[in-house]
Amino acid sequence: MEKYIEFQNITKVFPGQKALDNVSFSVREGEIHALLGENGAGKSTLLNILHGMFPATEGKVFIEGKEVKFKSALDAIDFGIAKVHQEINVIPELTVAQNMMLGGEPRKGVLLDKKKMEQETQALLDKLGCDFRADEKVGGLSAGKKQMIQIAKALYMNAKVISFDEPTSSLSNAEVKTLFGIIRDLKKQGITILYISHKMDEIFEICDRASILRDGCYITTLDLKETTEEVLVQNMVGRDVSMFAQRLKPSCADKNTTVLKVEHLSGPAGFDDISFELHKGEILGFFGLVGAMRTEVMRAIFGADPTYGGEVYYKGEALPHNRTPHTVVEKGIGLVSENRKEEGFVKNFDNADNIALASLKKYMKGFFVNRKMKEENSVKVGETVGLTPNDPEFLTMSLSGGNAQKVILAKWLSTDADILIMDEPTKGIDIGAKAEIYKLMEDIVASGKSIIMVSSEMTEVVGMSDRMLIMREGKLVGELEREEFEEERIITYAVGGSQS
Amino acid sequence: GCGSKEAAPAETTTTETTEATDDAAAKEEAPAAEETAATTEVVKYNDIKDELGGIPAAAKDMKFNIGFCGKAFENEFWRMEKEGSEAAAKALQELGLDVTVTAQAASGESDVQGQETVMKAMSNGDYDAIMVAPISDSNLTAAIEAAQEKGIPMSYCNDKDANVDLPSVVADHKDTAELAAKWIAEKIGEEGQVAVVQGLPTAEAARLRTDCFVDYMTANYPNIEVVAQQNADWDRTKAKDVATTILKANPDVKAIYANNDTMAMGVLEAVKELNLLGKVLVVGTDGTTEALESIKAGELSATINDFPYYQSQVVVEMLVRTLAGQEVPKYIYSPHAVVDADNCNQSNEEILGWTGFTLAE
Amino acid sequence: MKKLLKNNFREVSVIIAIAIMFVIFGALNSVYLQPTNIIDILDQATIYGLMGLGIMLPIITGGIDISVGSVLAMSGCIVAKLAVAGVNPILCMIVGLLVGFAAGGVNGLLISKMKLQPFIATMGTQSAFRGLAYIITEGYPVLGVPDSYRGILNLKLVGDIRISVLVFLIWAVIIYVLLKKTRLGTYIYAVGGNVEAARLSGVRVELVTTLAYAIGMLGTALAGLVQIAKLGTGDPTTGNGWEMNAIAAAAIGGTSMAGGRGNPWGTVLGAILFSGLKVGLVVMNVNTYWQYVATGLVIIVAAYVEIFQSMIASKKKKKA
Amino acid sequence: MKKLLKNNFREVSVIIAIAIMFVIFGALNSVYLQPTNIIDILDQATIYGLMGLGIMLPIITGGIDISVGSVLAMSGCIVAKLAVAGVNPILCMIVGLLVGFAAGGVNGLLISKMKLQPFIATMGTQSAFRGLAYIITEGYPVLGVPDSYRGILNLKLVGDIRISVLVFLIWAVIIYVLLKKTRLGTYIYAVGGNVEAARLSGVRVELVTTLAYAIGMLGTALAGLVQIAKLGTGDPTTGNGWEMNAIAAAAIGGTSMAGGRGNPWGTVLGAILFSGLKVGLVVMNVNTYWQYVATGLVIIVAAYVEIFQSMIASKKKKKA
Ligand SMILES: Nc1ncnc2c1ncn2[C@@H]1O[C@H](COP(=O)(O)OP(=O)(O)OP(=O)(O)O)[C@@H](O)[C@H]1O
Ligand SMILES: Nc1ncnc2c1ncn2[C@@H]1O[C@H](COP(=O)(O)OP(=O)(O)OP(=O)(O)O)[C@@H](O)[C@H]1O
Ligand SMILES: [Mg+2]
Ligand SMILES: [Mg+2]
Repeated sequence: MEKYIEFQNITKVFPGQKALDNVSFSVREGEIHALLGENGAGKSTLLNILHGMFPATEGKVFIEGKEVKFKSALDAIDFGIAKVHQEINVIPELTVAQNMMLGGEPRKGVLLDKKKMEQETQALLDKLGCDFRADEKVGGLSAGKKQMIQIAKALYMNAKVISFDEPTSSLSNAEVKTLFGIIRDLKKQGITILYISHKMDEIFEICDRASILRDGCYITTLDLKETTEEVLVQNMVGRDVSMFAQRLKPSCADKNTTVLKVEHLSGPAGFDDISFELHKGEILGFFGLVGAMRTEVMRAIFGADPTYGGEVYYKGEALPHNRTPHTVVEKGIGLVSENRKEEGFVKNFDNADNIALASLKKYMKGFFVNRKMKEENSVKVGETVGLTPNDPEFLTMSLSGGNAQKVILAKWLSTDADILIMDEPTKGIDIGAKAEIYKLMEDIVASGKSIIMVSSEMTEVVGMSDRMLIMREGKLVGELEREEFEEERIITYAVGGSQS
Repeated sequence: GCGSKEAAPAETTTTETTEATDDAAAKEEAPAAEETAATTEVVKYNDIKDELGGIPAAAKDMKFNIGFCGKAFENEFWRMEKEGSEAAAKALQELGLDVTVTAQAASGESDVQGQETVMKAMSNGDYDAIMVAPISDSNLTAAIEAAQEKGIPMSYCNDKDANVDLPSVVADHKDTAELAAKWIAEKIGEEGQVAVVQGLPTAEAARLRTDCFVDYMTANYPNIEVVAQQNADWDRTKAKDVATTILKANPDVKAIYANNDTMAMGVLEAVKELNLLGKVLVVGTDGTTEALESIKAGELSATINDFPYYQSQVVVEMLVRTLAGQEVPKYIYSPHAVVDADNCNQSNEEILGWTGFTLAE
Repeated sequence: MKKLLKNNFREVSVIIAIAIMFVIFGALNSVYLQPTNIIDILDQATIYGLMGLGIMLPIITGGIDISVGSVLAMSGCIVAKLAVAGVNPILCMIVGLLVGFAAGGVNGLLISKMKLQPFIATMGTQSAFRGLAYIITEGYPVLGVPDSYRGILNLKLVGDIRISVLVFLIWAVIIYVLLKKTRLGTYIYAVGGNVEAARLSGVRVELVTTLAYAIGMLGTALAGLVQIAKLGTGDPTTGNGWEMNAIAAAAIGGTSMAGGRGNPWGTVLGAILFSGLKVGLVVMNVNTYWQYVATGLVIIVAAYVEIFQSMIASKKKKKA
Repeated sequence: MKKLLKNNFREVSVIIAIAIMFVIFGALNSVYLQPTNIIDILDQATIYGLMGLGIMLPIITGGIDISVGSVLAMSGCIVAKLAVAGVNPILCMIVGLLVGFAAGGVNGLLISKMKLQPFIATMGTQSAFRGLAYIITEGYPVLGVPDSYRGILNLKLVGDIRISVLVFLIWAVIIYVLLKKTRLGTYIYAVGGNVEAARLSGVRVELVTTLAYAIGMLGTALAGLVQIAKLGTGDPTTGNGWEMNAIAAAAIGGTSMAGGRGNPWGTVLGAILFSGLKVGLVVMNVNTYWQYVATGLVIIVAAYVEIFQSMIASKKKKKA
């Protein structure tokens, strides 16, 4: 069917913000249709309207030629369309199986069929190559794993249409590969798929066509077989941008000055005997599969989690074992955390307050915090990370996913931290802004500061790092200098194939 | 010790029973000494009734608009106070006087600020006199002082504020407790174990009734032991639970005294359930309908009836007399009596010897 | 076994706290450990326990229900009135439960449909239901509930154990099954754990919330039925401030005030801890004033046992 | 202006509710609008208002402090004892504030350091502090606070407006400045809004939490000072259950029970709404039982005004 899903003149106005402006296009039955655009372009908003999360201000949606007006997520699910949401939304106190089946639990009479729940969940988890169990509590799982649960949940619904809103932003290559296998399977079964991503290689790998939004307006729909990345990006951004993660300036790493030294660090999450050094002016990449425990190591260094043993030296000075994020931040280390919604920003705070939170001392006038200085800083730093809308009074909670991420980057850029630990820093950020952020990282190291970049995006670690450490199952398994970066070799370390 | 403000005036009337507590009472009274120093003695209503004679004839040409700031009319005791005050107004009207009583109260006995609101509103309104029953020792201090500044004559009804000295018609909690103690002691042959179920210590009545009961027992009946003294917050359910535990832990308890009738009924349930009815005496306080019915039915042993219905009538009477220019005693104990199986079928008027009001010629 | 321990930290800690309490009171006064005394403790845990189970459901959804004390009084008085009027006892009970369910439903609707803050909404109905209880009874206790009614719930089963204790435990089982074995239960946890995630998964959040308040209030209505049987009187002033005791039973039992977490057995144990404590203090004839201090300290210590225990457990893990 | 309206929905709604109340009660009984009556309303809002401001800080951090009523009594009794003993009034007040600060600090430490649930921890200290108040006074009120003390806080400023009303408003200003203009204030909101995000941003969560409880309790201690002046008596039984009124003032004023949100002016207005309502019902001489019903309905309606108003506002925007 040519017009399986049709958007007709969709407009969506939020208080103080027009997110979509008269958008019309259609999706074919059984295709994988990409939705592209910069952060804040309106992609998530459009899918949210399709899935009944909120109504459009104006316009209509047709599926199979019939107008649909879903009043809630439940309506959409009942109709047979499922969605993987952009933000991780799980219930920490429930088990994996309960989270996955939520809303569609199998029953025996009035009681839940627990056995069936766990079996079916486990089967799906196995199919997705997940190594956690169906009866585990979700609360303790990493962001990547939670993302896999969300994907599994959508697959479980047996829907006719599945939307993926940046499904791979917490995943590494191995999981992405499995996921793509599954998406192709779904396509074979005739299921229609909508796919949002900022990763161009993914788009070209699995999508058939792509519709592009810019500033809430529909631009065009392109057949991906007949187009190039440059054209796509041109349409998205309206100008030329460098789309590659690459160093534009020479490395500034000073191998002789160690700013951070970690020795034999081990912690309750399961990582063990981690030792490494970070040099002045260096971008140190950390690569590994989901579950490699890079996040946990960083949190332990930062004092966010307790450790069992090991030392951390900051510029030669040992940090106390019972350090807290406060003491570490005071020393001059910052951590851009992976999970922006749960750990990144305060929900009732606007951009100015969130951006100022880690550097509040800077905006003091005598005894009092000066709101104006906060706002000025917010606008200035917001600019450098490409925040839209760059409005200090905008609630961070209401920003698009990518823009919320930019707020968190802005928060740490506002501090004068000498060492920035960035855990998946470009998660959900569009290519235009990514290039800006890469440039920014180079500026930071050029000013004599250092960066640890934890990333699951191969191109990013390879492109940006001066040196790379690879983790697997809580252990450091490899160290590569920039000249040794080879995809094959990195993957081998990460998955633990034959060691060379 | 038992005492507080009640004890000081009591010295002069009931000397023979207060010896045990005088010292303690005197110490506690120290800060308020100036206030009580000038006081005359407390008299019993029944003792002065005849002396006072009829209500002065001058009252005929006057208008009496009396406000009654009560505690909480959810509580039957206070409803009886309210109804009594209204009945007094009616009785006086029948005598040809122009008397109206408007009663208002807080919402609930913990609503101390609500009562202050009521008192303030009354002192802002055009009342000729106000009768007031403060919830706590001091929640109305400011409001009463405000009314005093306006020069409104006032009288306490059943409860007093600890800071402001006003004419009062109160139940003698000490005497109440002692009546209960005496009654119990006699019934159990002046020996054995007894227990007390106390009200929320928030209320002076709870503290005085409990402490005076215990003090009186120790002072007068060396063979009676108060083995338990436990709080049940004026609550029926809690009283039943506490009594059950007490009775099981002390199987020899012969009588339980409860600080009010609601708790007494809870205690009674515990006694009935343990098949101890008749073996363990239960004595309450207040004289609620429920308690009186229960005594008639042969279940509750006794209650010390404070006759709230008549207490408020006495207050109204005294205010009317005062407004009409008559000199009346400042501190009056309202009548109370033990009601038990012997006299429960008599009417309240009979028990009290209540004769109503008369007008002087 | 280990898993059982790990998943039920809170219950285990409360059991430990109860055990410590029994040892101490038992050592001080042997009466405390006598079977009849222990039966009393259970008996006296019934009402707060039922109310605790009742208030637990709203708390798990992330809310609170302050009005339980008033509903206890209101539904109790209605039941007492009917029973005194000679209505069939079973019918009285059914009406009492329906009143509770409806009152809880009103709270639920105010919160889910009208989007009021749970605290404010139920504070409003607390006052309103209390007023209704007074209006129904004109402020007088409803006396003389017949033995035909009282006998049903006071029936002694084995030895001195009353049927009301059984009702309490059965209700705990029902709530347990509801929470852990049915869809509604999962949804109640889901709404409290992350309301957004629940909504996105197609959970009818408003319906679930309303049902949680309504079913929760059934527990309170049951407590009302038991109370009427216990006292033979419907008292419109009863239950004032008891929401605190109910919340305390639930909270000591591991229900998180932030929502998303709570277990009926924890609440049952919490209620038993409290009634055991009160009975112990009475048996010892501890001075009222010191009882306050002792109660406060016990609450804090009992709550800390869990924290302490989980600390030890995580240290053990380290060595392993 | 528009922005002011947008950012202060809750305060505006409470003002609307207060205005409606004044119009209705004023129309029904002209006494209500007389200056003396209005001064009384303010006067009576003082204590709940101070306590509401006090309890607001813990609530903003995502916690609760149930022990305020007990601390009111405890610190009040200590102050009264000292004043009666002839200690300099100002010194008495300072001691009272210190006692409050320390009591709040204990709560804060139990919650932040010992990781107890706020509800349980403060429920424990509620009982313990109450017991201490009784023990200090042996259960009897502390009578005869000298006029040298009372005069200070009862001083009439303009007309009949007492200095204590001014203390209330000044404390609101201080809390406002603290919350909106200082680092600590920002951190208090941050801890309540997302404790993990705050911690990872280098906020000393434990310190901030402890200070929020301690400073909050200063408000309660102030209420205690005012009460002693007002009544001339230190009453160990006072404040029982008042945490509910304090919470209500804060909640009606827009403090979210979930933490992260709350404004001192909202609380001030909430306290005024409550005392205005009380006074109104009394002035109208509404039947006690119906007063309960009316109070409940007003609470619900007042809370709904905001929801309704924000609905209208968002509709207007749609059209614009
Ligand atoms: N609840 C809301 N209130 C106000 N504005 C909102 C709200 N939700 C979204 N917006 C705004 O709508 C615009 C579109 O947001 P949307 O989430 O659709 O962007 P997106 O294309 O998904 O971006 P991203 O790639 O960053 O996820 C943004 O400018 C955002 O700030
Ligand atoms: N609080 C916790 N309690 C128990 N286990 C935990 C906890 N946090 C994390 N884990 C476990 O630690 C392991 C490693 O975590 P994680 O997957 O975050 O590492 P990672 O390398 O950062 O991976 P990712 O790329 O997903 O961030 C996982 O197996 C996870 O389940
Ligand atoms: Mg998006
Ligand atoms: Mg990670």
